[in-house]
Amino acid sequence: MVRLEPDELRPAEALERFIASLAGDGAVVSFVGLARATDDSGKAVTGLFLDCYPGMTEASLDAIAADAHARFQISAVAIVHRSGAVAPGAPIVFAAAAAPHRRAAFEAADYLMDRLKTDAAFWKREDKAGGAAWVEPRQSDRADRARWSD
Amino acid sequence: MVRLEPDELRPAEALERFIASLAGDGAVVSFVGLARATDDSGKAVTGLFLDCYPGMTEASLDAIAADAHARFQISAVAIVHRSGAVAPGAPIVFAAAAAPHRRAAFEAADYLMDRLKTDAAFWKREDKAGGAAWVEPRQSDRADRARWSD
Amino acid sequence: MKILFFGRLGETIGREIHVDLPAEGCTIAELRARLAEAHGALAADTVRACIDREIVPETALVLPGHEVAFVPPLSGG
Amino acid sequence: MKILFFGRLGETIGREIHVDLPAEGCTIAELRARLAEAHGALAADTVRACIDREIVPETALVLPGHEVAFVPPLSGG
Repeated sequence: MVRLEPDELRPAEALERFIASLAGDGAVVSFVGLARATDDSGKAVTGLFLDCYPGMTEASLDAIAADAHARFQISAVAIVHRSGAVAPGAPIVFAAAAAPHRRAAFEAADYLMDRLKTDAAFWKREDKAGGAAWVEPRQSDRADRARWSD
Repeated sequence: MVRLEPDELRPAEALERFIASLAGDGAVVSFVGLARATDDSGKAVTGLFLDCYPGMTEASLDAIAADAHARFQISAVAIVHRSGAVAPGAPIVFAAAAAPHRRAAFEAADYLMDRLKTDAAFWKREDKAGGAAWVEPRQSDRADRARWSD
Repeated sequence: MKILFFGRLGETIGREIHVDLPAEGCTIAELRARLAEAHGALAADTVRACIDREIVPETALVLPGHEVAFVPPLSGG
Repeated sequence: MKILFFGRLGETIGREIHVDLPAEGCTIAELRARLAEAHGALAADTVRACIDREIVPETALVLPGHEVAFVPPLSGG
Protein backbone atom coordinates (compact mmCIF):
# COMPACT_ATOMS: atom_id res chain seq x y z
CA MET A 1 0.00 0.00 0.00
CA VAL A 2 2.28 2.71 -1.35
CA ARG A 3 0.71 5.73 -3.00
CA LEU A 4 1.54 9.21 -4.19
CA GLU A 5 -1.38 11.50 -3.43
CA PRO A 6 -1.67 14.65 -5.54
CA ASP A 7 -4.81 15.77 -3.72
CA GLU A 8 -5.88 15.88 -0.09
CA LEU A 9 -4.30 13.23 2.15
CA ARG A 10 -6.73 11.89 4.77
CA PRO A 11 -4.73 10.11 7.49
CA ALA A 12 -7.78 8.66 9.23
CA GLU A 13 -8.97 7.04 6.01
CA ALA A 14 -5.48 5.73 5.31
CA LEU A 15 -5.33 4.20 8.81
CA GLU A 16 -8.78 2.69 8.43
CA ARG A 17 -7.91 1.12 5.10
CA PHE A 18 -4.56 -0.15 6.40
CA ILE A 19 -6.13 -1.82 9.44
CA ALA A 20 -8.86 -3.34 7.28
CA SER A 21 -6.19 -4.90 5.05
CA LEU A 22 -4.49 -6.75 7.91
CA ALA A 23 -4.92 -10.40 8.76
CA GLY A 24 -4.29 -11.12 12.40
CA ASP A 25 -1.58 -8.63 13.33
CA GLY A 26 -1.71 -7.24 16.82
CA ALA A 27 0.27 -4.03 16.42
CA VAL A 28 -0.05 -1.07 14.07
CA VAL A 29 2.21 1.96 14.34
CA SER A 30 1.50 4.92 12.13
CA PHE A 31 3.11 8.27 11.57
CA VAL A 32 1.38 11.37 10.26
CA GLY A 33 3.49 14.33 9.20
CA LEU A 34 1.81 17.72 8.96
CA ALA A 35 3.20 20.68 7.03
CA ARG A 36 4.88 23.09 9.42
CA ALA A 37 3.71 26.66 9.56
CA THR A 38 7.28 27.89 10.09
CA ASP A 39 10.67 27.09 8.57
CA ASP A 40 13.73 26.03 10.59
CA SER A 41 14.50 29.66 11.40
CA GLY A 42 10.96 30.29 12.67
CA LYS A 43 9.82 32.28 9.63
CA ALA A 44 6.19 31.80 8.60
CA VAL A 45 5.67 29.39 5.70
CA THR A 46 2.62 30.21 3.62
CA GLY A 47 2.73 27.01 1.61
CA LEU A 48 4.80 24.02 0.65
CA PHE A 49 5.28 22.62 -2.82
CA LEU A 50 6.45 19.04 -3.30
CA ASP A 51 7.77 18.47 -6.77
CA CYS A 52 7.97 14.85 -7.82
CA TYR A 53 9.25 12.92 -10.82
CA PRO A 54 6.42 10.61 -11.88
CA GLY A 55 7.67 7.04 -11.89
CA MET A 56 10.93 7.79 -10.08
CA THR A 57 9.24 9.15 -6.96
CA GLU A 58 6.87 6.17 -6.64
CA ALA A 59 9.84 3.85 -7.17
CA SER A 60 11.70 5.55 -4.31
CA LEU A 61 8.72 5.00 -2.01
CA ASP A 62 8.40 1.37 -3.12
CA ALA A 63 12.09 0.80 -2.43
CA ILE A 64 11.80 2.23 1.08
CA ALA A 65 8.78 0.02 1.80
CA ALA A 66 10.61 -3.04 0.46
CA ASP A 67 13.68 -2.27 2.59
CA ALA A 68 11.47 -2.04 5.70
CA HIS A 69 9.93 -5.43 4.87
CA ALA A 70 13.38 -6.96 4.47
CA ARG A 71 14.68 -5.45 7.69
CA PHE A 72 11.89 -5.98 10.24
CA GLN A 73 9.48 -8.74 11.26
CA ILE A 74 6.51 -6.90 9.85
CA SER A 75 3.63 -8.09 7.75
CA ALA A 76 2.46 -4.88 6.12
CA VAL A 77 3.64 -1.38 5.31
CA ALA A 78 1.73 1.65 4.09
CA ILE A 79 3.11 4.88 2.68
CA VAL A 80 0.84 7.61 1.37
CA HIS A 81 2.73 10.76 0.42
CA ARG A 82 1.48 14.07 -0.85
CA SER A 83 2.82 15.74 -3.95
CA GLY A 84 2.03 19.23 -5.21
CA ALA A 85 0.89 22.19 -3.13
CA VAL A 86 0.40 21.55 0.60
CA ALA A 87 -1.10 24.14 2.95
CA PRO A 88 0.48 24.76 6.37
CA GLY A 89 -0.94 22.27 8.86
CA ALA A 90 -2.14 19.85 6.17
CA PRO A 91 -0.96 16.22 6.19
CA ILE A 92 2.06 15.50 3.99
CA VAL A 93 2.75 11.88 4.79
CA PHE A 94 1.14 8.82 6.33
CA ALA A 95 3.47 5.91 7.02
CA ALA A 96 2.48 2.78 8.90
CA ALA A 97 3.75 -0.67 9.76
CA ALA A 98 1.89 -3.68 11.13
CA ALA A 99 3.42 -6.62 12.94
CA PRO A 100 2.56 -9.39 15.35
CA HIS A 101 4.64 -7.60 18.01
CA ARG A 102 4.72 -3.92 18.71
CA ARG A 103 8.51 -3.49 18.92
CA ALA A 104 8.93 -4.42 15.23
CA ALA A 105 6.05 -2.15 14.22
CA PHE A 106 7.56 0.81 16.10
CA GLU A 107 11.02 0.27 14.68
CA ALA A 108 9.74 -0.16 11.14
CA ALA A 109 7.61 3.02 11.27
CA ASP A 110 10.57 4.93 12.69
CA TYR A 111 12.77 3.53 9.92
CA LEU A 112 10.22 4.39 7.21
CA MET A 113 10.18 8.02 8.32
CA ASP A 114 13.97 8.34 8.59
CA ARG A 115 14.30 6.92 5.09
CA LEU A 116 11.46 9.01 3.65
CA LYS A 117 12.95 12.22 5.07
CA THR A 118 16.20 11.71 3.16
CA ASP A 119 15.67 9.17 0.37
CA ALA A 120 12.19 9.88 -0.98
CA ALA A 121 12.47 11.48 -4.42
CA PHE A 122 10.89 14.85 -3.71
CA TRP A 123 12.03 18.42 -4.18
CA LYS A 124 10.44 20.68 -1.63
CA ARG A 125 9.87 24.40 -1.88
CA GLU A 126 8.85 26.53 1.07
CA ASP A 127 6.92 29.65 0.11
CA LYS A 128 7.40 32.52 2.53
CA ALA A 129 6.72 36.23 2.75
CA GLY A 130 10.25 36.99 1.54
CA GLY A 131 10.03 34.58 -1.41
CA ALA A 132 10.39 30.86 -1.95
CA ALA A 133 13.24 28.54 -0.99
CA TRP A 134 14.02 25.01 -2.15
CA VAL A 135 15.03 22.89 0.80
CA GLU A 136 17.41 20.00 1.37
CA PRO A 137 17.26 17.42 4.16
CA ARG A 138 18.26 18.79 7.56
CA GLN A 139 21.49 17.65 9.15
CA SER A 140 19.31 16.02 11.83
CA ASP A 141 17.46 14.05 9.12
CA ARG A 142 20.79 12.84 7.72
CA ALA A 143 21.87 11.81 11.21
CA ASP A 144 18.58 9.94 11.75
CA ARG A 145 19.07 8.19 8.41
CA ALA A 146 22.60 7.18 9.42
CA ARG A 147 21.22 5.27 12.45
CA TRP A 148 20.13 2.54 10.03
CA SER A 149 23.34 2.24 8.02
CA ASP A 150 24.53 -1.31 7.62
CA MET B 1 -7.57 13.09 25.59
CA VAL B 2 -7.68 9.97 27.76
CA ARG B 3 -10.76 7.80 27.60
CA LEU B 4 -12.02 4.40 28.63
CA GLU B 5 -14.25 3.03 25.86
CA PRO B 6 -16.79 0.38 26.89
CA ASP B 7 -18.11 0.07 23.34
CA GLU B 8 -16.51 -0.13 19.93
CA LEU B 9 -13.15 1.61 19.58
CA ARG B 10 -12.70 3.31 16.21
CA PRO B 11 -8.99 4.06 15.69
CA ALA B 12 -9.52 6.16 12.57
CA GLU B 13 -11.96 8.44 14.39
CA ALA B 14 -9.60 8.69 17.35
CA LEU B 15 -6.76 9.68 15.02
CA GLU B 16 -8.92 12.19 13.22
CA ARG B 17 -10.03 13.82 16.47
CA PHE B 18 -6.48 13.85 17.83
CA ILE B 19 -5.06 15.54 14.73
CA ALA B 20 -7.90 18.07 14.73
CA SER B 21 -7.03 18.99 18.33
CA LEU B 22 -3.42 19.89 17.52
CA ALA B 23 -2.05 23.37 17.03
CA GLY B 24 0.99 23.43 14.82
CA ASP B 25 2.72 20.14 15.61
CA GLY B 26 4.49 18.46 12.75
CA ALA B 27 4.62 14.87 13.97
CA VAL B 28 1.95 12.45 15.16
CA VAL B 29 2.77 8.86 16.08
CA SER B 30 -0.07 6.55 16.92
CA PHE B 31 -0.32 2.95 17.99
CA VAL B 32 -3.34 0.69 17.48
CA GLY B 33 -3.47 -2.62 19.30
CA LEU B 34 -5.82 -5.28 17.97
CA ALA B 35 -7.02 -8.27 19.98
CA ARG B 36 -5.04 -11.34 19.02
CA ALA B 37 -6.84 -14.38 17.73
CA THR B 38 -4.40 -16.70 19.52
CA ASP B 39 -2.80 -16.79 22.96
CA ASP B 40 0.96 -16.96 23.58
CA SER B 41 0.93 -20.72 23.05
CA GLY B 42 -0.88 -20.39 19.71
CA LYS B 43 -4.26 -21.57 21.00
CA ALA B 44 -7.32 -19.89 19.46
CA VAL B 45 -8.84 -17.12 21.56
CA THR B 46 -12.57 -16.71 21.03
CA GLY B 47 -12.84 -13.48 22.98
CA LEU B 48 -11.11 -11.18 25.39
CA PHE B 49 -12.62 -9.59 28.47
CA LEU B 50 -11.05 -6.50 30.01
CA ASP B 51 -12.23 -5.96 33.53
CA CYS B 52 -11.68 -2.49 34.90
CA TYR B 53 -12.17 -0.70 38.20
CA PRO B 54 -14.10 2.48 37.39
CA GLY B 55 -12.17 5.48 38.65
CA MET B 56 -8.96 3.56 39.35
CA THR B 57 -8.51 2.43 35.75
CA GLU B 58 -9.03 5.92 34.31
CA ALA B 59 -6.61 7.29 36.92
CA SER B 60 -3.97 4.77 35.81
CA LEU B 61 -4.36 5.94 32.19
CA ASP B 62 -4.21 9.59 33.25
CA ALA B 63 -1.02 8.92 35.21
CA ILE B 64 0.65 7.25 32.23
CA ALA B 65 -0.30 10.18 29.98
CA ALA B 66 1.02 12.67 32.54
CA ASP B 67 4.29 10.76 32.87
CA ALA B 68 4.74 10.85 29.07
CA HIS B 69 4.16 14.61 29.09
CA ALA B 70 6.76 15.05 31.83
CA ARG B 71 9.31 12.87 30.08
CA PHE B 72 9.20 13.91 26.42
CA GLN B 73 9.05 17.13 24.41
CA ILE B 74 5.51 16.46 23.29
CA SER B 75 2.51 18.71 23.13
CA ALA B 76 -0.35 16.22 23.20
CA VAL B 77 -1.13 12.66 24.16
CA ALA B 78 -4.19 10.50 23.47
CA ILE B 79 -5.13 7.20 25.04
CA VAL B 80 -8.39 5.46 24.20
CA HIS B 81 -8.65 2.03 25.78
CA ARG B 82 -11.36 -0.59 25.52
CA SER B 83 -12.99 -2.21 28.51
CA GLY B 84 -15.41 -5.14 28.52
CA ALA B 85 -15.73 -7.83 25.87
CA VAL B 86 -13.45 -7.49 22.83
CA ALA B 87 -13.73 -9.77 19.80
CA PRO B 88 -10.58 -11.23 18.21
CA GLY B 89 -9.18 -8.74 15.72
CA ALA B 90 -11.02 -5.78 17.22
CA PRO B 91 -9.10 -2.70 18.40
CA ILE B 92 -8.22 -2.68 22.12
CA VAL B 93 -6.13 0.45 22.41
CA PHE B 94 -5.30 3.65 20.55
CA ALA B 95 -2.35 5.61 21.91
CA ALA B 96 -0.86 8.65 20.24
CA ALA B 97 1.64 11.43 20.82
CA ALA B 98 2.17 14.67 18.94
CA ALA B 99 5.31 16.77 18.93
CA PRO B 100 7.13 19.37 16.89
CA HIS B 101 9.78 16.73 16.06
CA ARG B 102 9.15 13.14 15.15
CA ARG B 103 11.79 11.56 17.42
CA ALA B 104 9.96 12.74 20.56
CA ALA B 105 6.61 11.60 19.18
CA PHE B 106 7.97 8.12 18.39
CA GLU B 107 9.60 7.74 21.79
CA ALA B 108 6.53 8.96 23.65
CA ALA B 109 4.18 6.60 21.79
CA ASP B 110 6.57 3.72 22.43
CA TYR B 111 6.70 4.69 26.10
CA LEU B 112 2.91 4.98 26.36
CA MET B 113 2.51 1.43 25.08
CA ASP B 114 5.20 -0.06 27.31
CA ARG B 115 3.58 1.59 30.31
CA LEU B 116 0.03 0.64 29.29
CA LYS B 117 1.02 -3.00 28.83
CA THR B 118 2.17 -3.29 32.43
CA ASP B 119 0.75 -0.40 34.47
CA ALA B 120 -2.76 0.14 33.11
CA ALA B 121 -5.30 -1.06 35.67
CA PHE B 122 -6.96 -3.84 33.71
CA TRP B 123 -7.58 -7.51 34.39
CA LYS B 124 -7.68 -9.47 31.17
CA ARG B 125 -9.37 -12.78 30.56
CA GLU B 126 -8.79 -14.84 27.44
CA ASP B 127 -11.72 -17.08 26.52
CA LYS B 128 -10.68 -20.23 24.71
CA ALA B 129 -12.13 -23.54 23.66
CA GLY B 130 -10.73 -25.22 26.79
CA GLY B 131 -12.06 -22.50 29.11
CA ALA B 132 -11.03 -19.03 30.20
CA ALA B 133 -7.72 -17.82 31.61
CA TRP B 134 -6.87 -14.58 33.39
CA VAL B 135 -3.58 -13.23 32.12
CA GLU B 136 -0.69 -11.27 33.58
CA PRO B 137 1.82 -9.14 31.70
CA ARG B 138 4.32 -11.15 29.67
CA GLN B 139 7.94 -11.23 30.74
CA SER B 140 8.69 -9.34 27.50
CA ASP B 141 6.24 -6.61 28.55
CA ARG B 142 7.99 -6.29 31.90
CA ALA B 143 11.34 -6.07 30.12
CA ASP B 144 9.99 -3.37 27.78
CA ARG B 145 8.68 -1.48 30.80
CA ALA B 146 12.10 -1.70 32.48
CA ARG B 147 13.69 0.18 29.55
CA TRP B 148 12.19 3.37 30.96
CA SER B 149 13.18 2.91 34.60
CA ASP B 150 14.78 5.95 36.11
CA MET C 1 -19.52 -1.79 54.16
CA LYS C 2 -19.20 -2.78 50.53
CA ILE C 3 -16.04 -4.60 49.39
CA LEU C 4 -15.31 -4.75 45.65
CA PHE C 5 -13.45 -7.42 43.69
CA PHE C 6 -11.97 -7.30 40.20
CA GLY C 7 -10.49 -9.65 37.65
CA ARG C 8 -10.32 -13.27 38.69
CA LEU C 9 -11.57 -12.33 42.17
CA GLY C 10 -14.65 -10.62 40.77
CA GLU C 11 -15.43 -13.82 38.94
CA THR C 12 -14.94 -16.22 41.87
CA ILE C 13 -16.23 -14.05 44.75
CA GLY C 14 -18.57 -11.75 42.87
CA ARG C 15 -18.26 -8.05 42.10
CA GLU C 16 -19.07 -7.03 45.67
CA ILE C 17 -19.89 -8.33 49.10
CA HIS C 18 -21.09 -6.51 52.20
CA VAL C 19 -19.40 -6.81 55.57
CA ASP C 20 -19.85 -5.10 58.91
CA LEU C 21 -16.93 -2.90 59.89
CA PRO C 22 -16.16 -2.01 63.52
CA ALA C 23 -16.98 1.67 64.11
CA GLU C 24 -13.32 2.34 64.92
CA GLY C 25 -12.27 0.73 61.62
CA CYS C 26 -9.67 -1.97 61.13
CA THR C 27 -6.50 -2.50 59.15
CA ILE C 28 -6.46 -4.00 55.68
CA ALA C 29 -4.58 -6.98 57.17
CA GLU C 30 -7.39 -7.58 59.68
CA LEU C 31 -10.10 -7.17 57.05
CA ARG C 32 -8.28 -9.48 54.66
CA ALA C 33 -7.87 -12.19 57.32
CA ARG C 34 -11.59 -12.07 58.09
CA LEU C 35 -12.63 -12.23 54.44
CA ALA C 36 -10.11 -14.97 53.63
CA GLU C 37 -11.95 -17.35 55.94
CA ALA C 38 -14.74 -17.56 53.40
CA HIS C 39 -12.73 -16.59 50.30
CA GLY C 40 -9.35 -18.32 50.41
CA ALA C 41 -8.17 -16.56 47.22
CA LEU C 42 -7.84 -13.34 49.22
CA ALA C 43 -5.01 -14.83 51.31
CA ALA C 44 -2.62 -14.75 48.32
CA ASP C 45 -0.05 -11.99 48.80
CA THR C 46 -0.27 -11.14 45.09
CA VAL C 47 -3.77 -9.86 45.86
CA ARG C 48 -3.56 -6.17 46.74
CA ALA C 49 -6.02 -3.99 48.60
CA CYS C 50 -7.27 -0.57 47.50
CA ILE C 51 -8.81 2.19 49.57
CA ASP C 52 -10.67 4.78 47.52
CA ARG C 53 -9.20 3.39 44.28
CA GLU C 54 -5.56 3.48 45.36
CA ILE C 55 -3.44 0.48 46.24
CA VAL C 56 -2.54 0.66 49.95
CA PRO C 57 -0.28 -1.31 52.32
CA GLU C 58 -1.58 -3.94 54.73
CA THR C 59 -1.24 -1.53 57.63
CA ALA C 60 -3.66 1.00 56.11
CA LEU C 61 -6.69 1.76 58.24
CA VAL C 62 -10.12 1.11 56.76
CA LEU C 63 -12.75 3.53 58.07
CA PRO C 64 -16.49 3.80 57.45
CA GLY C 65 -17.09 5.64 54.18
CA HIS C 66 -14.00 4.23 52.48
CA GLU C 67 -14.35 2.32 49.24
CA VAL C 68 -12.38 -0.91 49.68
CA ALA C 69 -11.43 -3.29 46.90
CA PHE C 70 -9.21 -6.32 46.48
CA VAL C 71 -7.47 -6.80 43.15
CA PRO C 72 -5.29 -9.49 41.57
CA PRO C 73 -2.05 -8.46 39.79
CA LEU C 74 -2.77 -6.10 36.90
CA SER C 75 -2.87 -7.68 33.45
CA GLY C 76 -1.95 -4.39 31.85
CA GLY C 77 -3.72 -3.11 28.74
CA MET D 1 14.97 14.33 -27.44
CA LYS D 2 13.10 15.57 -24.39
CA ILE D 3 15.09 16.47 -21.26
CA LEU D 4 13.21 16.82 -17.99
CA PHE D 5 14.02 19.01 -14.98
CA PHE D 6 12.72 18.86 -11.43
CA GLY D 7 12.78 20.95 -8.27
CA ARG D 8 14.68 24.21 -8.53
CA LEU D 9 15.83 23.27 -12.05
CA GLY D 10 12.25 22.75 -13.19
CA GLU D 11 11.48 26.23 -12.00
CA THR D 12 14.46 28.01 -13.59
CA ILE D 13 14.81 26.01 -16.81
CA GLY D 14 11.26 24.77 -17.23
CA ARG D 15 9.86 21.26 -16.87
CA GLU D 16 11.31 20.12 -20.17
CA ILE D 17 13.37 21.18 -23.14
CA HIS D 18 14.01 19.48 -26.45
CA VAL D 19 17.49 18.85 -27.83
CA ASP D 20 18.86 16.99 -30.82
CA LEU D 21 20.84 13.90 -29.91
CA PRO D 22 23.46 12.41 -32.25
CA ALA D 23 22.16 9.09 -33.66
CA GLU D 24 25.01 7.24 -31.95
CA GLY D 25 24.08 8.85 -28.61
CA CYS D 26 26.40 10.65 -26.19
CA THR D 27 27.44 10.41 -22.57
CA ILE D 28 25.66 12.23 -19.78
CA ALA D 29 28.83 14.30 -19.32
CA GLU D 30 28.71 15.41 -22.96
CA LEU D 31 24.99 16.18 -22.81
CA ARG D 32 25.40 18.09 -19.55
CA ALA D 33 28.25 20.20 -20.98
CA ARG D 34 26.15 21.13 -23.99
CA LEU D 35 23.09 22.02 -21.92
CA ALA D 36 25.13 23.93 -19.34
CA GLU D 37 26.11 26.48 -22.00
CA ALA D 38 22.57 27.84 -21.90
CA HIS D 39 21.64 26.68 -18.38
CA GLY D 40 24.58 27.23 -16.04
CA ALA D 41 22.77 25.62 -13.10
CA LEU D 42 23.33 22.24 -14.76
CA ALA D 43 27.08 22.53 -14.29
CA ALA D 44 26.77 22.08 -10.50
CA ASP D 45 28.01 18.64 -9.49
CA THR D 46 25.17 18.34 -6.95
CA VAL D 47 22.87 18.11 -9.98
CA ARG D 48 22.48 14.45 -10.94
CA ALA D 49 21.34 12.93 -14.21
CA CYS D 50 18.71 10.21 -14.59
CA ILE D 51 18.13 7.82 -17.47
CA ASP D 52 14.73 6.20 -17.47
CA ARG D 53 14.06 7.44 -13.91
CA GLU D 54 17.26 6.11 -12.36
CA ILE D 55 20.21 8.20 -11.27
CA VAL D 56 23.20 7.32 -13.47
CA PRO D 57 26.92 8.21 -13.55
CA GLU D 58 28.37 10.81 -15.88
CA THR D 59 29.77 8.07 -18.11
CA ALA D 60 26.32 6.61 -18.84
CA LEU D 61 25.41 6.55 -22.52
CA VAL D 62 22.26 8.39 -23.58
CA LEU D 63 20.57 6.76 -26.56
CA PRO D 64 17.49 7.72 -28.57
CA GLY D 65 14.37 6.55 -26.72
CA HIS D 66 15.84 7.16 -23.28
CA GLU D 67 14.07 9.44 -20.85
CA VAL D 68 16.69 11.84 -19.52
CA ALA D 69 16.24 14.11 -16.53
CA PHE D 70 18.45 16.35 -14.40
CA VAL D 71 17.61 16.67 -10.73
CA PRO D 72 18.90 18.74 -7.82
CA PRO D 73 19.67 17.00 -4.50
CA LEU D 74 16.57 15.33 -3.07
CA SER D 75 14.71 17.26 -0.39
CA GLY D 76 13.31 14.05 1.03
CA GLY D 77 9.67 13.73 2.03
